[in-house]
Amino acid sequence: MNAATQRLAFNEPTWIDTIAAWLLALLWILPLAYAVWTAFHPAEYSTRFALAAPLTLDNFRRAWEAAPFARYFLNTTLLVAMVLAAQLVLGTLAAYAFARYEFKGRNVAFALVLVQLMVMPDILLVENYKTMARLGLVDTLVAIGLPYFASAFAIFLLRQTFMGIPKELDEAARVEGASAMQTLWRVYVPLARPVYTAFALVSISFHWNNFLWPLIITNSVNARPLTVGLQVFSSVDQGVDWSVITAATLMTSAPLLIAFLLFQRQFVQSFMRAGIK
Amino acid sequence: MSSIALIDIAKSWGDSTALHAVNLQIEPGSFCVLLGPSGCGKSTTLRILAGLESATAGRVLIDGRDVTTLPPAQRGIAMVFQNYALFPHLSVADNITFGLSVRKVPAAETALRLRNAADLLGLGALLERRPGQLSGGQQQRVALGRALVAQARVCLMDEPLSNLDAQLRQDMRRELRELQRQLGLTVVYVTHDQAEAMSMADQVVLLHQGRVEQAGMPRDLYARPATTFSARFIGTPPMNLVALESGRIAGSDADTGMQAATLGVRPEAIVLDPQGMPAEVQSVEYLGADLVIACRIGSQTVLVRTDGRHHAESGDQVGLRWALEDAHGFDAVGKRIH
Amino acid sequence: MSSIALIDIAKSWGDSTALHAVNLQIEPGSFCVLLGPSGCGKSTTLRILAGLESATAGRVLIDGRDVTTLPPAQRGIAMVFQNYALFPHLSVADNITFGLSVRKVPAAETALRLRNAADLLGLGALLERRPGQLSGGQQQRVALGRALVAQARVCLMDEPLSNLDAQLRQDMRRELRELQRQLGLTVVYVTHDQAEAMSMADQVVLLHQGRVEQAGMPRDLYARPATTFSARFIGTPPMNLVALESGRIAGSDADTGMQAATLGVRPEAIVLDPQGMPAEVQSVEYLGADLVIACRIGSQTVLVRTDGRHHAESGDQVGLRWALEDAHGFDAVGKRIH
Amino acid sequence: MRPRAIHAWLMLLPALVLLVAFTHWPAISTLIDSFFSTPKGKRPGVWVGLENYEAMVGDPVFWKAVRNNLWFAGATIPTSIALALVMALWVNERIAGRAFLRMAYFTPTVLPMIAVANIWLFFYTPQYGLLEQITGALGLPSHNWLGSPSTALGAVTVVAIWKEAGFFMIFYLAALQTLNPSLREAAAIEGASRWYFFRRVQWPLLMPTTLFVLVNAFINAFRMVDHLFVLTRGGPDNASILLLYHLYEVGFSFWDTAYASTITVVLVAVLAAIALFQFFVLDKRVHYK
Amino acid sequence: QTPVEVQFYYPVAVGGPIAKIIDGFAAGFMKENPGIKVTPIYAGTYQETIVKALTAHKSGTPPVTSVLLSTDMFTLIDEDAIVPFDDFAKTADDKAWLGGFYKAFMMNSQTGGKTWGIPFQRSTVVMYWNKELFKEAGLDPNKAPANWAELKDAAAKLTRKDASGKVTQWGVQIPSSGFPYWLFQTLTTPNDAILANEAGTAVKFDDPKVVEALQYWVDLGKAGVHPPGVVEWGTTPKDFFEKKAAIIYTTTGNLTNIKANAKFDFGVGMIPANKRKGSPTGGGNFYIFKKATPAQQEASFKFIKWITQPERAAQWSIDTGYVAVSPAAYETDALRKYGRDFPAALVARDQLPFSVAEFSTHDNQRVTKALNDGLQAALTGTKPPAQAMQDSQKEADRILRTFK
Ligand SMILES: Nc1ncnc2c1ncn2[C@@H]1O[C@H](COP(=O)(O)OP(=O)(O)OP(=O)(O)O)[C@@H](O)[C@H]1O
Ligand SMILES: Nc1ncnc2c1ncn2[C@@H]1O[C@H](COP(=O)(O)OP(=O)(O)OP(=O)(O)O)[C@@H](O)[C@H]1O
Ligand SMILES: [Mg+2]
Ligand SMILES: [Mg+2]
Repeated sequence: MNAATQRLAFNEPTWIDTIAAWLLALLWILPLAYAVWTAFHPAEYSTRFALAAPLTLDNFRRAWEAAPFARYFLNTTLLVAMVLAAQLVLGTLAAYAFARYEFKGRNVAFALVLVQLMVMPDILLVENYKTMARLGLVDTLVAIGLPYFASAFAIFLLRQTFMGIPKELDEAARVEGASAMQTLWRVYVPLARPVYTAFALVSISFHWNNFLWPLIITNSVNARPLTVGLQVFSSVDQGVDWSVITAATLMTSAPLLIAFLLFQRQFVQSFMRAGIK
Repeated sequence: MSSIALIDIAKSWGDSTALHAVNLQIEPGSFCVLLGPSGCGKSTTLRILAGLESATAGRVLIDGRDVTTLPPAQRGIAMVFQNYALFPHLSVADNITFGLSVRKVPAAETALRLRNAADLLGLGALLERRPGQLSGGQQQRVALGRALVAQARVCLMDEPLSNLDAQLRQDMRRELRELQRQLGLTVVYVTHDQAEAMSMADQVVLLHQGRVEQAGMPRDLYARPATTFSARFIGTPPMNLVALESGRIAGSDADTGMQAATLGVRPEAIVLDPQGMPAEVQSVEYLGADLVIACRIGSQTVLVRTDGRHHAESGDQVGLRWALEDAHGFDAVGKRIH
Repeated sequence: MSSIALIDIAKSWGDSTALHAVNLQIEPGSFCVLLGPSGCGKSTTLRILAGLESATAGRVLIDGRDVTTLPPAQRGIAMVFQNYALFPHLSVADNITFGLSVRKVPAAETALRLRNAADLLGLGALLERRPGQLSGGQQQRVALGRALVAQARVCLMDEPLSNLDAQLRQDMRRELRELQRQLGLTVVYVTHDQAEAMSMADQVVLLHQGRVEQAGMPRDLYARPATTFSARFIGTPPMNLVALESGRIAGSDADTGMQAATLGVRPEAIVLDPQGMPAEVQSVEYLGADLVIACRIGSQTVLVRTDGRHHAESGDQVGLRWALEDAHGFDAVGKRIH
Repeated sequence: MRPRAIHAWLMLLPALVLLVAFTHWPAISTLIDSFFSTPKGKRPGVWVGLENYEAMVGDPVFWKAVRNNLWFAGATIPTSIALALVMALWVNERIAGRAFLRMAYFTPTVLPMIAVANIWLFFYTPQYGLLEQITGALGLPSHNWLGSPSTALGAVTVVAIWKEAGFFMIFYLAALQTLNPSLREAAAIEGASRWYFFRRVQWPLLMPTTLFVLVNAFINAFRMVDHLFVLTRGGPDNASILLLYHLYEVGFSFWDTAYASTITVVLVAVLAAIALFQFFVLDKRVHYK
Repeated sequence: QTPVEVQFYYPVAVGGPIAKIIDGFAAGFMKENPGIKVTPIYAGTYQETIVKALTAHKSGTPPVTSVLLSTDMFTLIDEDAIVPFDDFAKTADDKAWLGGFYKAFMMNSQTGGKTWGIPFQRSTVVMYWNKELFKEAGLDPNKAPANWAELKDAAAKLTRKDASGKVTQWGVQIPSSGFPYWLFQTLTTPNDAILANEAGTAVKFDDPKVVEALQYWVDLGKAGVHPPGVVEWGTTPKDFFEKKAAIIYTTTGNLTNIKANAKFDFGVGMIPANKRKGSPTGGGNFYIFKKATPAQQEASFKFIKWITQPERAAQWSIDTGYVAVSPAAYETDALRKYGRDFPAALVARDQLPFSVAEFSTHDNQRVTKALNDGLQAALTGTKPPAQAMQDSQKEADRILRTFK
C-alpha cells in the first residue's frame, strides 16, 4: 500500500548501530584511505602519517606515464560494457527458463551451469587459448570477454530473484496476452532492478580488474585492459613502491568508485508486492 | 460473443480438493455471476477458465473450442484479479494499457481507451501514480481498468468492486452492465455481494464446497432456492429456516400447515401483525432503511425485516404473519419439496 | 479501554494531500466506523493512528497521551491491514500467533487464543497452510485473526470483511461487536459497507476528500444528513436529491411546499400511490427482497425502493408519495437547512 | 517435447553453448589429462591410470593445503556471510551517511586485488606497518604477522573476509530492497523487536539470497587466492598454502599439467558435490510464494 | 616483400619506463634492419611471462623470442620449447659475441655443451648499508663488513632496542619470502658450497657446508640482530629507507630505487665472504622458441645480438640498474662515465668474477620449492637447519630421480 515514500522510524538503526556501522566502514575503507593518503604524498610519507606532509600529484604523473592508460581506459570500458551486456542478456534468458519453466532435464542443466562456479577460469587458460586461436580471436577484446559471456553467477543470482517475483504479476501479464519474452522483459526485468544493479556493479568491478586471462590472450595495446597497465607497478623485484601503486590504483579505480556512488541510488525499495493485495 | 463451458472440472492440491466435477454452461454475451461462501472455489474456477491453473480433470471450452491446455494469452480473455496483481513498477496509465501495448494496439486507440477507462473509473488525476501510491479502492479500480480496456470477448472478474464504496460500486455496476451489453461481452463475475449478483446476473451459479449447488436466473434462486443452503445463502438477512415438528414450529404450538422438515421464510416476507403468530422480540438491529428484528417462537429464532422507522425493543410481544406462497418447505437433507 | 483523539491531523505526499486538518474524538470502548468514498483518506487516518505513517501536521492522542512520534509497538494497538500484510513464509497458525510469540505469551495461552480465533473465523482446517495456499477470503480472515488474538486495547481494522460472503460477514460482524463489548476494545473500523457501518458503529465518521464531512451516531447520519454529500453517501440506493425551482420539482409542476435549493428524499420513504405525484417508470432493478424503480418527474429522476414482489415495467405511469418528515431540504452549497 | 520445454531450452541455448565451449569442454579435457602423464616436450603423455591420484594422496603439501583450506573456509564462510548481512541491514535503512557506508563496504570489490594485496602487505609489515603502529601505540610487542607460521594463515583469512563480506553485502542489499514493506509494518504493529523481525521475517525471506551467497562463499573459499601471491606465496613453509594456490604452483610453476589436472578434478568434483547438495537440498525450502 | 615479424615477450621486473626503452630498442633495430618487424609485447612479471609464453607455446602459437628467467632454462628445454643459439652462431663474429659475456651469467645459460639463453637483464645480490647508522653505532661508515664474523659483529652493534626491549632497528636483514633460495645462495656460496650440478640433475642440500650456512642465517635471528621469521622481500628496501634495517641484502636491480629514495648516505658492497667471496647471479635471458619459423628465428637471433651489443647493454644497464652483461659494455664511454659518477654501480661488476649460477635444476620450480620450504622451516624455527636440509634433499632427490 501507500508506504514507500514516507515512513516513520520504527525498527530502524539506532545511534549504536550508526556508530558500529561507521566503525566497520572505517575499517573496511582503510585500504582505500591508505591508498588516498599515499598516492597524494611523497614516498617518504607512505608509512608515516603526518598532518603536515606535503601534497603532490607526482605519483599520478609517474603512473600515468608508465603505460598508455588512455587507450587502456577505452579498451576496458568497451570490454566491460560488452561483457556486462552479454552476461545480462544470456543470464536473464537462462535464469527465466530455470525459474519459471518446468521441463525435463532442468535440474541437470542447472547443475551443469553451476559447475562453472567451481571451475576456476585460470585452469582453463591453455584450452581456452587454443579455442581462441582456432577462432582467430587472439589479441582481441572479444577474446577477453567471450569465456565470460555465459555467467553461472548471473544465471544463479537472477534465477533466485525471478523465483521471488510474485506469481500474480506473471499471471497478470500472461492474461494480458504478453508472450514469455514480453513478460520477461516488461515484468521480471524491471522488478529485479536492484539485483541487476548489484550484479552490474560486481561484474563491472570484476572485469575491470580481471588480469591474468586478458594478459595472456592479448598482445597489443589496442586490446589490453587497464590492469595490464597497472601490473607494471606490482613488480616486487625492487620492493613495493606503494606511492605509485596506490596512485595507479586510484587512477584506475576512480571511475568504478564514482560509478558506485551514482548507482547505489538504484537500491531503492522496489518492492514487488505494491499492487498486490 | 463467446460461449463458455466447463465440463467435469476438478481441481485438487495434494489432499485438498477445491473443485469436484464442476459443470457449467455460459451463454454467449451473458453475464454469469459466481456466488458462494469464502473458499468454495470461485477464484479457482475463474483461474482454470483463464488458464492460470490447470484442472486436475475435465475440459474447458470457449466457443466450443477445447482450450483446456491453451495458455491464457490464447484464450482471448481479460481478467480482474481478486488481489489486483498490478505491476508495481508501472504507472497507473501503463498498468491499464499494459495489454494494449503488448498487443501493439496503435497509440491513438490506446490513448482513447485509456481516457475512457480513466474517466469511467475516476482515475483521471492518478494516471501518473504508481500502484504503491494509491488507496486500496483506487488500486482495485486500476485492476478493473486494465481488464476493461482489453475489450476481450470474455471477461473474468474476481470480486472487482469489493473495496469500493457503495456509491461508486453502484455506478460501476451500472457501467459494467452497460458495457457488457454494448460490447456483447461474456462476463464471469465473482462476488459476495448479493445485490450485485441479483442486479447484474443473467445467470447465478451458486458454488458450495467445490460443487455447483444451484444455477439459474437470479429471481429463481431467490424465489425458489433448491436447498436450504441456497435458501440461507441468498438474501440478507438470510431466509429463516425453522425446524418443524409435524407441521408445528419446534417448541411451540404454532401450526404452519406444512409437511416438511424445515420451513423457510424470508425476513422481508414476514409482516408484523398483532393477529399473527405470537412471538417475542429478542434483539433489534438498525440498518438505516430497515430494522431487523429477531423474534423467538418456541425454540426457534425468526428474523423479521421491517421499516427502519419502526421502533421495537427487546422483550416486546409481537405477532408475525406471512403469505402461504412465501413459505418454502425442505426435507430432512435440505432439499426443496415445495 | 482507551480513548483516541486526532487533533488537526494533516497528511500530504508532495503535492497531493490526503488529509486536511482532521479532528476526531473517539470514546473509550466505543466502536467508531470510518466511512467515505474510495481515496478519501480512511486508510491514511488509520495508518497515522497506528504510527505507520507520520502526519504532516497535528497530534495523535491515545488515552490522553501524545503518541504522535511513538513507534507503533508502543501504542498498544492491533491492526488489520487493508492488504492483509500476511507473512508469506509462515503458516496460518504462525501468522496469527506472531504477535503473541513476540510478546512471549505462554504457549498454553497462545494455543487457546489461536484455537478460539480459528474456530471463530472458520480457519480450523487451514492452520498449517501458507497464505499463498488460501483463497482471498481466507487470507482476510487470517489477517483478522492476527489482530483479534492480540487483544490490544485499541484495534484498527481496515475493511476487514470486504472479501467475505454476506453470510460470513454477518456472523463476523456480530462476533466482532460482541468481542469488542466484552473486552472493552476501542475499535476504529473502516468499511464501505453501509449496513456494516450502521449496524456496528457507536459513532460513524464520514470522510470526504480528506476532511470530516459529518460525525455522529449512525441513526443521525441516516436521519439527518448534514450535507447533500452525506445524504447521498449513506443509504443504498442513495437518497434522491431533486433540484427545486421555487418549491417545484425542476421541469414539472409538482409542488413540494419546500423552500430549498434541493429536496432530499430516500427511496425507501417513497410509497407508490396512484394518488401521489405522477411519474413515469424509467427502469427497474431487481434486488431480491427489493425492487428499485427509477421514475421520472419533470427533468429529475427519483428512485423508489419497493417490495421485490412488485412488478413494474419501464413506461408505466405511477404516483409517488412521501411523508413531510421524510423530506430533507438543502441549500445551494449543499448544507442542510431543514 | 512440449512447446514450453522447447521454449525453455531455446532460452538456455546461448548460455549453454558458451558454457560447454569454455567450461565443460576444457573441463572434460582436464579430466582426461588427469589419467595421463604430463607431456614434456617430445615425450607425449601416456596413460597412467590412477597414478596421478595416488601421487596426490601421497603429496604432503596437498594435504597441508587441504587442512589449511578447511580452516580458511571455516573461518571465512560464516564470518563473511554474517558481516555481509549486518552491513546490508544497516545500509538498507535510513542511516546517517548511507551512501558512504555502502561505498566503504563495497570498496574491496572495486579495488584491484593486485594493489589491495600490496596495501595489506603494508598493514602487516613488521615495525612500521599499520597494524604494528597501532599495536605499538598500545604497547603490545611487535609481531611478524605474515612471516610466522602461526599467524600467516590467519592474516590471509582476514583479507579474504574483508573482501567477501563487502561483496556479498551488495546481494543482500538488493534482496532486502525487494521485501514487502507491509511486513515490516505488520511486525511493528505486533511489537516485534528488530532482532525478532530479522529472525522471523527477514532471514527466512532472504533465504534464496542466502543460498546463493552460501554456495558462492563456499566455492570462493576454495577459489580466492589472489592475495596469496603477494602476501605469503603460501609460506612460510606452506603455513598459509591453499588448495588453489598449490594448484597454480603445480600447473604454472612446475608445469606438471597432469598432476594439476588431477587436483583440479578432485577439487571441482568435491566442490560440485557439496555445492549441488547444498543447492538441491536447500532450494526446495527457501522459496515462498 | 613482407617483413619477418618477430614477436618478443618481455617482463617488467623493475620500475622505470621499461616499455619505452624496449620500444626504443626495437625501433632502432628495425631502422637498421628494414626486413624485420620486431613487436615487443609486455607480458607482466617473470612468472606471468612464462605462463603466457608456455600457454601460447602449448597452443601452437608461441612468441619468436622472449626474455624469461635464466633459471627457466631447464623447464623450457624439458618442454621442448626453445632452440639453442649455437645453431645460429655460424660466423666467427657470432661466436665471438657468444663468448663475450661474463662467465657467471653464462653458467645459467648453458647446459650439455649448448647455449640456450643469452643474458640480457641480469642482476646479482649485493649488500647495502646505511652509512649514517654505521656512524651512530661507532662503525666506520666507509668500511662494510667483509666476512661473516664482521657482519655478525656489526649487526649486533647496529641493532637498537627501545625501552620496552622491542627492536626498533635491525642490524642486518636478508629477505626470505618468495625466493629464499636465491638469498640463501649469498650464504652458501661464501661457504664454498654449490647447490646444484651443472646438468641440473643433482643437488647437495644436506652438504654440511650448506647446513652451516643455514645455521649462520638462523643464528643471526637467534642472536636478535636479524628479524625473526620470514622476512618479506617486497618491503625490504622500504625497511632500509625507514632505517628499520641497517644492512640489507637485495638485488643490484634495486640500486636505482635505493638511490632515489634513501634519504641518507648509503654504501653498496660485495656479499661478505666466509670461506670465499661470492653471490648468485639472477635475472633474465633471451630464449628463441622452437615453433617459430626459421626465418623468424634468424631474425630474432639478429635482434638479440644487436640488443646485447656493448653500447646497448651499457645503455640498458644505466637506464634500469641491471648489470651490463659483457665486460665490453663496461668499457664503453657511457658506462665508464656512469661508473665514475656513481661507483656503487660497479660493485656488481666487481663481484661477478666470484659469482655463481643462480640455483636451477630440471623440474626447477619444484626442486626450488623443496629448498624454499626447508629454508622457511628453519628460519621460522619449525625445524632445526640440518633436519630441514635433509628433508629438502630427500624431496629433491625424489623429484630429480627421473632425470638421472
Ligand atoms: N504514497 C502515496 N503517495 C501519494 N498519494 C498517496 C499515497 N498513498 C495514498 N495516497 C493518496 O491519498 C489518498 C487517501 O488514501 P487512503 O489510502 O487513505 O484512501 P482510503 O480512504 O483508504 O481509500 P480506499 O477506500 O480506496 O482504500 C488517496 O487519494 C491516495 O491516492
Ligand atoms: N495453492 C493452494 N493449495 C492448496 N489449497 C488451495 C490453494 N489455493 C486455494 N486453495 C484452496 O482451495 C479452495 C478454493 O479456493 P478459491 O480461491 O477458489 O476460493 P474462493 O471461492 O475464491 O474464496 P474467496 O471468496 O475467499 O476468495 C480454498 O479452500 C483454498 O483454501
Ligand atoms: Mg477468491
Ligand atoms: Mg483504504
